[in-house]
Amino acid sequence: MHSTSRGITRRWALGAVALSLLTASVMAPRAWADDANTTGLAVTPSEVTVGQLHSATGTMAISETGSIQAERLAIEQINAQGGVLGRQIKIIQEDGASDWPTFAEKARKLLVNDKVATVFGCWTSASRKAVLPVFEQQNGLLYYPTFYEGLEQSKNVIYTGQEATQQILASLDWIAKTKGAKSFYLIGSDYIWPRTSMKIARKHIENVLHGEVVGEDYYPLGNTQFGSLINKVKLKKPDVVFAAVVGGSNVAFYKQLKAAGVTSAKQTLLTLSVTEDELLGIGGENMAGFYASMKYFQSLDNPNNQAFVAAFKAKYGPNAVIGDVTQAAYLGPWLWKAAVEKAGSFDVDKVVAASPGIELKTAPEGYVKIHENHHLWSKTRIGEVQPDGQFKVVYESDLIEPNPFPKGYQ
Amino acid sequence: MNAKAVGFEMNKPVLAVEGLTVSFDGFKAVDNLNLYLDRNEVRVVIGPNGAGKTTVLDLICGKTRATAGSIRFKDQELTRLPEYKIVRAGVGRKFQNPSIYENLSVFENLEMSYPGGRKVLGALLFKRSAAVVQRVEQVAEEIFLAQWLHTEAGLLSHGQKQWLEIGMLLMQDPELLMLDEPVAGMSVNERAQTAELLGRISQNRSVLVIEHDMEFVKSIAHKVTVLHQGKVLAEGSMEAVQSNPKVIEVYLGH
Amino acid sequence: MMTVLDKYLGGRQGTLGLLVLALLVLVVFPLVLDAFRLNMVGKYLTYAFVAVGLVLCWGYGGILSLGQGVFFGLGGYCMAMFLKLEASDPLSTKIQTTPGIPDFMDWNQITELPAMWQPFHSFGFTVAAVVGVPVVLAWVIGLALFKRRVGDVYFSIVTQAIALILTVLIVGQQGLTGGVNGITDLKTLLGWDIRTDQAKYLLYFANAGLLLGCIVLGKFILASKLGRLLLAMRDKEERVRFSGYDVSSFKVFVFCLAAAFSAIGGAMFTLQVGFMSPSFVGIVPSIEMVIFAAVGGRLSLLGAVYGTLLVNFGKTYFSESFPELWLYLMGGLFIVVVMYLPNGLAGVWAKHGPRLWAWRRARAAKAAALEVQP
Amino acid sequence: MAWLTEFGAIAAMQAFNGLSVFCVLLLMALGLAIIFGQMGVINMAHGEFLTVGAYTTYVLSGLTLHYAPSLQPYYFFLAIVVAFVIAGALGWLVEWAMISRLYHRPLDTLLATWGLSLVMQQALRSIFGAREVSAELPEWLMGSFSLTDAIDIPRNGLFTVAVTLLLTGGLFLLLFRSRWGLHVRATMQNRVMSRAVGIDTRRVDRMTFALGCGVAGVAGAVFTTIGSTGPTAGSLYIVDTFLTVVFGGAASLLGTIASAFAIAQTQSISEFFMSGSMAKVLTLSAVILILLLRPQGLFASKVRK
Repeated sequence: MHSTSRGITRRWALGAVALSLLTASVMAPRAWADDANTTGLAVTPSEVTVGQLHSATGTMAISETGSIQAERLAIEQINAQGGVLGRQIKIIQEDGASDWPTFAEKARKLLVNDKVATVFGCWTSASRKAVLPVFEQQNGLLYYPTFYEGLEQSKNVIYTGQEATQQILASLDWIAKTKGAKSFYLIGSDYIWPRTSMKIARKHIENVLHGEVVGEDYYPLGNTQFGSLINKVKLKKPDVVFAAVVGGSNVAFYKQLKAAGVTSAKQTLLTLSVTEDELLGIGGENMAGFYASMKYFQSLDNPNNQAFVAAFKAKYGPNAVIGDVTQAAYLGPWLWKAAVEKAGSFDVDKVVAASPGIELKTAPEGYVKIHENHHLWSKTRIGEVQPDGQFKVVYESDLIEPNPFPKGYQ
Repeated sequence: MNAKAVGFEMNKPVLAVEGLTVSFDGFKAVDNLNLYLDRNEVRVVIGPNGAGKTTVLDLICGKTRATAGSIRFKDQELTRLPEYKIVRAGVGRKFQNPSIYENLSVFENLEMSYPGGRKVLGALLFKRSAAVVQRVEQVAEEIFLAQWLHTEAGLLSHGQKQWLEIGMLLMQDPELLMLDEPVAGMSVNERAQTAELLGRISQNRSVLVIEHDMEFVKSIAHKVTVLHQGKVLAEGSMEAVQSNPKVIEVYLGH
Repeated sequence: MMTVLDKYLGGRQGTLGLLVLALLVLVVFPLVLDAFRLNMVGKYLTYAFVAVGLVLCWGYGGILSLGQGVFFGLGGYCMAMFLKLEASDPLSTKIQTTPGIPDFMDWNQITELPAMWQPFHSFGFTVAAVVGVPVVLAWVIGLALFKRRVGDVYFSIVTQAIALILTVLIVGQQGLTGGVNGITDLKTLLGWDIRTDQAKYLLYFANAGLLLGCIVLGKFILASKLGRLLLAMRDKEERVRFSGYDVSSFKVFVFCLAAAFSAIGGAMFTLQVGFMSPSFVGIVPSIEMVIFAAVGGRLSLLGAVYGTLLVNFGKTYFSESFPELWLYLMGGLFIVVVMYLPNGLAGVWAKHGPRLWAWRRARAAKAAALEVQP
Repeated sequence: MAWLTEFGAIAAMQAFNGLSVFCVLLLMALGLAIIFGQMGVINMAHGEFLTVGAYTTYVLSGLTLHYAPSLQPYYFFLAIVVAFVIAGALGWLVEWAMISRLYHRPLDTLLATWGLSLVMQQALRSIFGAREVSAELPEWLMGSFSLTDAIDIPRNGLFTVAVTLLLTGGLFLLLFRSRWGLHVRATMQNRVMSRAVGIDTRRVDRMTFALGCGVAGVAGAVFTTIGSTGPTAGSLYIVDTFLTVVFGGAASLLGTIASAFAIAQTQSISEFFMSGSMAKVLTLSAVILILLLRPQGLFASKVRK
């Protein structure tokens, strides 16, 4: 009898525990729902879950690694300062594996299954285009770090990199003014970003600068033979070669330029696609004296940047380099934090509503501000390639308004 | 089956090979060859190794394309026809090594050679009708394999495989049957059976045989053609050929 | 009825296998998986169309095409073009310079819908094109290569090159095709929103049903004389030719059939995933799809489906948990399957499956015998 | 007149460009032509052997810079030899572990080596990281010779041409003038007979495969002068390489040379008149079209069956 009653008690106790656990797990999201989270996001009193969606494997892993690292660094720093609305940020990292449908699938998983408060991610335009419908349909929030072609503006995306006109117009003006450039040769890898960028460049050159485009060429992604192109450049003798070649092609392009005797002593070249990351593969000595147009260079001389570079190297080793996109990715978590705190809530609609006008005075690139159109006000800088793989900043524009749908350039 | 041949001129050769030449990178494997085969004739082609015997069969059935010359079969030029059309015109070819479907049963092997359902749609809708079964059993009887119908072909003896391949040709009822070394690897008994089989099947068709075994050749041949270096060295009855000094020279001189 | 089933579905065991698969994809998966995972499985099943086609043309026909992605992609693109036109009505594209054309065309300064796109306003035409365009291409390739007896290896390499060319072409003509990004942001099918969970459920079942249909069709073909001819051709092509068959026409047929299956898979992919991009046309996806068929068993239509599911589940799981190890595993799996398990999972099952059955039956019998004893 | 000289200069440089594209294509295809042509084996991991050669050069450049900076101008010759040895040794291993078990199943070799290429790519990524690297090139390999004011001939191009000539010549000597070459050719023509006359055909196979991989390694080393080195760099070349070999007629080394020349010139010239992407499509389409019309390739010997 005694033993039986004990058995029953134990069974009861077990049952009660199980039941309470079940209730807890079912009720959990709602139990903690407060003003900071009315939409069932993965937010507890002590923790908020965010997603990170980049390619850790595949061909794009080379480029996206820097973004992954920068976002992690920013989140770590935010957590060390006490988190967001008193909550520590927890990251769920997913691998897009350089494959667009995987990006869409993982985005859906993060939003639907993990109910993350926001996502930091994507790199290529193609991956962004693939996840965009998912974010719009599920009403998620994405911070996208890469400079890109523009022609897009979504309620659910904050673009922390430059859109094409920001990157292109000021730098063309500068090169026309300082180098007296009148003729341009446009070269790009064959996909939407270079093509759109070159289209904008051509309109600006022809309509505003009253210069001439003497050649425009696109090569397949991954192409490694640029001999004919270089000969065409030699034939046309443009004042400026304006280049947006990406990936493995980049390295081949600049090595072969140098081998053919097309160096900065003979030819002015301005590129949209070489950051410190790419220089590591190309080798600074192969590109010395050429110009790149970016909003950020690792060598920027300001206290924000010095602290950022130091922290980045402390975490990822002294040889780590920081390119434009890496810095833009670093801004993402900070911009989100500021918007959440302004809204007093993690709810996507409230964060989105609070975003325009958010300023970041501590950004490594200096000062940024979110525009109504979800892009950032930022400066354009021209860097001259140094043999050691860094850039010397030779020009800095004023703060430029983002204009993703430029009239007259489409 | 003889009825089919009635309207045909009996004195005209079924197969007329004229000026046939094929060269591989300058080497003439068959050189200006002429060969005429009569209706219901059993012709044996002999010759030393490399004389071009197999190549002649290859040329007739379309496996190899001629450099020059003509092959006329019942007034139809074969040199430009694709292989399957040559087969459908009535030429059957057995290869030196028995070429059968080892994984299929004897029945299925024969069925595959049944001249029906030869086009894509036909094959898709092909039905094993009573007529097919009857024809398969009839041929199996003829080639001594009636008891083996449901045996996997790969399990047959070498000689039986040779018979099976002949049976597969018989399924199509060809008017010209070409056999490359049909008794190779056969026991004495099997050879005798094969000779008898050839005698039977040649009653309503012409047969062209390549063979080395002289005893066997004697037992079946109506006429013998001796090839040497791609050319006809001699032609005639077995006795005449055997006593031809040129033939003796070629066979024994080496 | 029963005899028909037995004849065309591979006897009792074949019918049972098909039923088990049907049960799995039509009942078990929808019950066990949430909408998100089910949609993922639906995506994998679209690849299974390609794998099933490969079993027919590679396993049975001996033709290894390394360009099946081309047909998958073409089918998918045809469907995507229709959906994109529907999504690009003048109202929802009013911010464009030229409203009423797909957004990427507007970005590429195209001001008028290209002629190539015009017929894709019609759903009937689209459905016909989904299967028709890839089949015509396969027919041309097949006719040119098989009539001239291009060998196995050459065929593989030529198809690979075609996959490469088509990718370069699609990427290069971005005003027409959307370039690298592909055709994205597809919304409705004949006014029916394909992005809702409910739509995804329905599409999943449509997809699974079509796949089962393709398998049944495949089984029917393999059970016919044509199936035996394919095997015979693979092993003794000369003999078949000299039995009066036009070997090339059979090869062309089976290659076109595989292309048609792939194309249906591609169209279903577009519907379920909501976009199409050139990354499915290239060499890598084409070879990966061969892996699916190889792992499942190149001679088993059902195995191809299991192989596809297994490799993709593995890919999802390992690439999430051990991204570093994933390529080692994938590569290793391929080497092991090709070298030691040429008949894939189906081969393993055929070898050990019956023994497992026998063992269990023996145990049951033994247990029964024990019970009978007093 | 000035216009004419300039035109001449560009034509000369363009001709040289065609030559160097030809050499690059030939370098890639040589190793494959040996393996495919002589053994009938499809090595889809060929590109990765090329990458191995490139990384070997990268490592050696780092080592020289670190331990013997004075030798930096000359390390590249050593790098070519070491790349050959390492890629060759790796090829030897692969033949032993994998290929030798798959003869008579050419399509399966194709699939298994594809798996191998995935494994090798990931291994390279694990060792060297996903980022592209660049070997420190000696000064004499960079820049160009100025023949006239207008004509610059790239040194790395000249170097590529030189290596290609030497390598091709060496291979011809090896295959057509040496006893070993005789064994290779004999084995290819008739395996059974070769074994009967005392040729160790397994050894010949293994050495042939190793030689092909070694040549790929040399190509990889040379490519560090013109392109990038990353884990997936080799896979960029693989299809072009296969097309070159098939287009030439698989069994003929001479055919490979002719087809590399034809493809390179088509590509180089068409690139001059149109966008690179379209030139690529045009070239590949032309190759496919000709292959459809003449599937045996440019040079195919008629063999009596």
